[in-house]
Amino acid sequence: MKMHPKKRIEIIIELPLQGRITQVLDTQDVFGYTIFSAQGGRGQEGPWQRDGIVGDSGRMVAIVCIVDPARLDGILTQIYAVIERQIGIVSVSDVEVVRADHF
Amino acid sequence: MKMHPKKRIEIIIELPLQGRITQVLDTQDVFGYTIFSAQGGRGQEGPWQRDGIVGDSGRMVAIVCIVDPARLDGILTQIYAVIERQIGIVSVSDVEVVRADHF
Amino acid sequence: MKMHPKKRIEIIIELPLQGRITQVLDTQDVFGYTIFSAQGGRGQEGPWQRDGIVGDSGRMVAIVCIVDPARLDGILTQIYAVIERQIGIVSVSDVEVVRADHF
Amino acid sequence: MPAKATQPHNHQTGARRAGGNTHMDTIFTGLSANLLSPIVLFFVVGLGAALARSDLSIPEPFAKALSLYLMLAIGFKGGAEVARVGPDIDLLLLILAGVILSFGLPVIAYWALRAASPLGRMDSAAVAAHYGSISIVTFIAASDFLESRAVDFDGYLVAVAASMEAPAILTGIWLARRGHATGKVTQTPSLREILLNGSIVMLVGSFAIGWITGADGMKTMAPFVVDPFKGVLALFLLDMGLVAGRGLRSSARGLDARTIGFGLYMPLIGCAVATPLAILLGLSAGNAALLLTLAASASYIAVPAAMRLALPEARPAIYATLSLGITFPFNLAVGIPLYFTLAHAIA
Amino acid sequence: MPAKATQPHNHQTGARRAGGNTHMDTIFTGLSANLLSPIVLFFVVGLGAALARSDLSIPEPFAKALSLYLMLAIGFKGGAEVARVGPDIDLLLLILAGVILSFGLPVIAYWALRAASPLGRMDSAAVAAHYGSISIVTFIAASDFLESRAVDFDGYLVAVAASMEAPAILTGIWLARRGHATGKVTQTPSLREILLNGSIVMLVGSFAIGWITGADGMKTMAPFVVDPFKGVLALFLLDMGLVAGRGLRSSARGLDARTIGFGLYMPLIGCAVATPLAILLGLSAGNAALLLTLAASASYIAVPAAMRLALPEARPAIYATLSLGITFPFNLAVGIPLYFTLAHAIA
Amino acid sequence: MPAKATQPHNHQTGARRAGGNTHMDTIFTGLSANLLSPIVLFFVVGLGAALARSDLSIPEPFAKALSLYLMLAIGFKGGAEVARVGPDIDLLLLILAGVILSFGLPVIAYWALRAASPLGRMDSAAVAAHYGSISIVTFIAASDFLESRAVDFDGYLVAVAASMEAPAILTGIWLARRGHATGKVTQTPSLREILLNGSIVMLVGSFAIGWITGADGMKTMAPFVVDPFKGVLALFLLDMGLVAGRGLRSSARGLDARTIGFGLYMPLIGCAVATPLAILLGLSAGNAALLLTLAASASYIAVPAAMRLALPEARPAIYATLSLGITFPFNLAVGIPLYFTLAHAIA
Ligand SMILES: Nc1ncnc2c1ncn2[C@@H]1O[C@H](COP(=O)(O)O)[C@@H](O)[C@H]1O
Ligand SMILES: Nc1ncnc2c1ncn2[C@@H]1O[C@H](COP(=O)(O)O)[C@@H](O)[C@H]1O
Ligand SMILES: Nc1ncnc2c1ncn2[C@@H]1O[C@H](COP(=O)(O)O)[C@@H](O)[C@H]1O
Ligand code: NA
Ligand code: NA
Ligand code: NA
Repeated sequence: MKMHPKKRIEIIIELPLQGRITQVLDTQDVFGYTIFSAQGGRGQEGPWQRDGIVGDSGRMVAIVCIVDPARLDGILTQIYAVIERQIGIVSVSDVEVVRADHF
Repeated sequence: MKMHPKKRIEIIIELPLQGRITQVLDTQDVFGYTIFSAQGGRGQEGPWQRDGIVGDSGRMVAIVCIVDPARLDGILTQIYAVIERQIGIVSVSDVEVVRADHF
Repeated sequence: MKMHPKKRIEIIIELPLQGRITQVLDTQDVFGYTIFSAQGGRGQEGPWQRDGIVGDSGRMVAIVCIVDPARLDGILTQIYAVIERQIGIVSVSDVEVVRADHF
Repeated sequence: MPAKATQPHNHQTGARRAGGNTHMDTIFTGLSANLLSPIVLFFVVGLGAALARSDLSIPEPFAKALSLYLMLAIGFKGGAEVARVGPDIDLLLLILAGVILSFGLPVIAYWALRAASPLGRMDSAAVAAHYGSISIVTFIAASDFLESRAVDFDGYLVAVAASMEAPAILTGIWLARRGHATGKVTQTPSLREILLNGSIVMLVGSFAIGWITGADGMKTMAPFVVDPFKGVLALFLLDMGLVAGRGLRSSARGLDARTIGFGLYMPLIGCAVATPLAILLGLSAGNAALLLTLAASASYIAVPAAMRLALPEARPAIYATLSLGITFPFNLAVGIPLYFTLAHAIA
Repeated sequence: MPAKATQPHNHQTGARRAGGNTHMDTIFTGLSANLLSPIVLFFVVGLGAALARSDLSIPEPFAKALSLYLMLAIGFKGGAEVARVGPDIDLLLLILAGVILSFGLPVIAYWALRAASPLGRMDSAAVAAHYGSISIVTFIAASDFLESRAVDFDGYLVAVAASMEAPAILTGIWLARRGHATGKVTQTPSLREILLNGSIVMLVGSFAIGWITGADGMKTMAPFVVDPFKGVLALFLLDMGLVAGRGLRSSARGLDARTIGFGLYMPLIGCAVATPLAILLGLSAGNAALLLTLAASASYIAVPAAMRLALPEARPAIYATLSLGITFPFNLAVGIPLYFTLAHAIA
Repeated sequence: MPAKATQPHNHQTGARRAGGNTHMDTIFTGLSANLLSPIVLFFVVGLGAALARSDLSIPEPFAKALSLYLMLAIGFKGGAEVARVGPDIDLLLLILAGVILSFGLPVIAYWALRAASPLGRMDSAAVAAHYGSISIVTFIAASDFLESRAVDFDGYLVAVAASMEAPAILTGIWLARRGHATGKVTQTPSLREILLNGSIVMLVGSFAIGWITGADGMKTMAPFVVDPFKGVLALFLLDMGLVAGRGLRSSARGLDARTIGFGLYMPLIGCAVATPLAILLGLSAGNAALLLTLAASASYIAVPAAMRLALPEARPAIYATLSLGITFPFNLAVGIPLYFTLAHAIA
């Protein structure tokens, strides 16, 4: 099967920040992204658990976004501007996709 | 630690389609897969949010399946036949696993 | 953007085991991890579905942990000791991160 | 607890007794009373919150639980009512009428869309399937409307509603495929998938249990299925308002006026087609109002999922927005009082 | 609201007063009445839906919420009942009996499985632990059965149920390890993990609050813990039916007849072992029926999770299918009326 | 169902009539009665379970649903009460007082923290915003306290509570930024984001519907919003106890004594500042008790999320632990009876 190399960006970020990140992705003309709600975790601020939280603060989400390598740098610069002062982890990996449209 | 190279297939697909994809994976003798429910996202059809949906239509899931590289091509061909006319993103990445059994 | 190479460990494990794995990660001085609850899947023990389960047993979670490559081997050895007799899949992939702190 | 135990019966016979003075209801007073009922107002709050981009949201697993509760309750009450008054031979005729409507209405809807909207074959067929099928929440809102006006109707109407969910899906698929050799593997959902759909099982199962356990079962279940029912319905309608509002906000721009118009006149066509059947069957005002409402309502749960499988080329933004964003609010606010007035006139 | 306020007491004394005519109950009428109760029927609908592969499902967070509600309600009502009639010295003896049963029954179960099934040491030990422990939903269904027959029982039975959850886990682990030097780090769950298990905390905490707040607390909580209780139980049993049906569908093939047979005769053994204890303690018919039910029931929440940690080599498909797919339906449909008839005879 | 229909009114007028004998309440009997109420005890069970590291937990989507229910119910009841007694010109004055408190209290809190705690500018400003805003669950617990003592208060206090949520956020941001040129793009949440916050929309929307639909609406909704209310509140407080306990366990070590002390004396300062306003407005004992409670309570839902956006450098472990782990339990157990005694003295 013919595959096309792309980049998979995974942004783990606090729920209240989600809107700011998706706004960046929207203005960067990213073709799409998918958000997953985390159930718990631990960081330097200690452990957390979704079922032990009231409200949005303290919960993390993962935003997964598959993009063309050519767009990667511009997107990362913008994302970094948002999360610089915030809790958040941005990791990038190489993937191959089956269809080259919509990336 | 001795590691074994495998492929990680990540299929982001509409919930109503889930059964068709898992059927393909089952017939392809894939040893296993794990499904995650997405919380929201955006694509060419616009944004969506799980907490703003009634029913299954419009929600996405991610099916993660770690397979032996030798099986990859057969599986992708079959998956592609299902999602060709549908909304869906299939990406493949390289991973290493600790145990080589059940892949 | 300057990127730093890291390893992304993804541990798919039964929910009752979660505590044992996070304990290992905690003692290995891992800087953080994030846990996602799976919605369903299939393995050699057959299919399962979160909405068709009472109690914790039989449900899987994915623990995602981004670490420095130098720490990888020690962590994997410890994790393997826990999951050796259990159901569970550990996969490792290469990622690049934007900020090098906290890994 | 004797006082409590008899309550559901009191409640229901009370509702049935006082039917007389509804003759006074004009369509306007009925309409304005309806617009100020808690359930419509909760829908409006949800709609307004979504349109104003509030972050108010109902967690999806809980919203699904609310809808399961509503189906359990309406099914059980319907079955218990049948146990109380005895089954009725009309039930079978009415189910037949419902199935015919569900099979037939999509043809009219398809024709209207092709004639008077820019939608293509696929989109038209998918939309048409939604309008042949029914919305159980619209049905519940209509029952609630009748109960609050003390208008009699039969419990077995729930079974009619359940039987109308699926046939339209088959017509929709047929409309899309008619005369087109589909080179690709056709992906029709199986009949088992359609008929054992969760909401049909819940409705029919609860209906059967209500029927089997009758008054004793009702005594046991009333504090769960009767007392909090309207409150749960109000909360669910808040969520429906949020969903409808979000849908409108993100997709309404894409719809042209003729398509939106279809979402407003198609319920009236459905109602008009069902009217002769209601007359023919000699339905009571309550039963007729519910049949007209079912014909006028459009699915937004079962059919969209089936269409994603069967007609993936049809655009969900179109059918979801039409049925949930246009037709559902229209029926809730204006349609139900209208169909009731009409039913009253013909009964 | 004076009428409402006294309702729970009316309800409970009502239930206790009318105990006399149950002498007429034969096992057959009891059985058939039970099979037609809403809760059993909802279980049957769930089971049927799952076996027919309907997509009906209850969202897991909501199903968990239902089970938390049931434990809160049953605990609170038990505590309030103790506050009403005063604590009883028998409570301690009964808890002791329960703990002995929980420790002891797994030994019998293990012996039976090794003697008359193909299961190995690990699987047998894990299954045995399930049958020593208890199913709180079976306990609730039995209380409901007694209440609907106006049979008296003591509120503190809830505490007995809570005390029987954990001991069997220890016996199960001991059975698996006996005489095998475990080279690997043993992974026994700590006593704290076992005793502070969520369901035990919920039961015991609610029981204590019911006891402390007594009649006043009951007045406040009754519209939440009493009125909708049976309805919530019915909905939860629908989910249990779905879960049991899915489990049966995916794993039943793997079980041989002798293993399935164990799921049917082991409850009877548990009941038989508990019977002399019930006679010895001179329990009332209601209390005896509940103790027999607890002995006969098998865990499907706490023990499976503990077994995954302690005995990972044991196959979950076996113990989950047996306790949830075979023994639970058996107890719900046939066992409870049977244990009640027996309890009635010995009391 | 006539008996049922009039119940909410009976209930409320009953509550208002018997106000006289509360004069006998001393602060100590009030306190001990409060400590033994089901809702406080459920909080204690949750707190204890979390501190003992039990795995008891309430699924987050369900906990969110409980909080939505509580806001719907308290809003609706408030609105229906306003419809019953007629709107009151005092409402506007009281809202004004609330808004002033919400804007002003953070300044005092900030000053106290900078003077008598090691917290820096950012952390102090973020904590201060929490104490200017309010906790709706504390408000609900206080209403419940008043109702169970048959003390009169006005339904429109709900609107006051809603109006006090947001202003403190603006003061907190201003305190953090004052005199510091922020080189970076400022990330203040927009006014729309703050004012259309889900909980404000739910409260105000339900309040409006309760007002519009009045006695008729209440008749429909009472079995949902009145009957099970206290039970739901108890379950929610169990969850709050779990959350507070987990927070304390993981972060309390990090807090020094002076910061913890702030969580105990700041509610008293809030109450003290509100007291002259309550006297000035000539509030009744019930209204005054609620205003003092609002001033004394600290937000733990809306403000934390806003602070993550606006002041990301402030550490959530500090403000969440203070408001939810220290101040909330203090108000629940000790504060509410105290504020009521004070309100009683000044009214
Ligand atoms: N190395 C990591 N890998 C995966 N997730 C992480 C990692 N570090 C932090 N996180 C997630 O980010 C959250 C906040 O991290 P922190 O700011 O370090 O407290 C944690 O609770 C985790 O959910
Ligand atoms: N590039 C992408 N990366 C990750 N998820 C995507 C991407 N594009 C689309 N999706 C997901 O697929 C859904 C449907 O996409 P679309 O068909 O483009 O509307 C979106 O709502 C996203 O959840
Ligand atoms: N190859 C795989 N890729 C992804 N997930 C898997 C894979 N194999 C097993 N799993 C997950 O692990 C669970 C247990 O697997 P098993 O022990 O083989 O029954 C399955 O139900 C899946 O959720
Ligand atoms: Na229709
Ligand atoms: Na047992
Ligand atoms: Na305050």
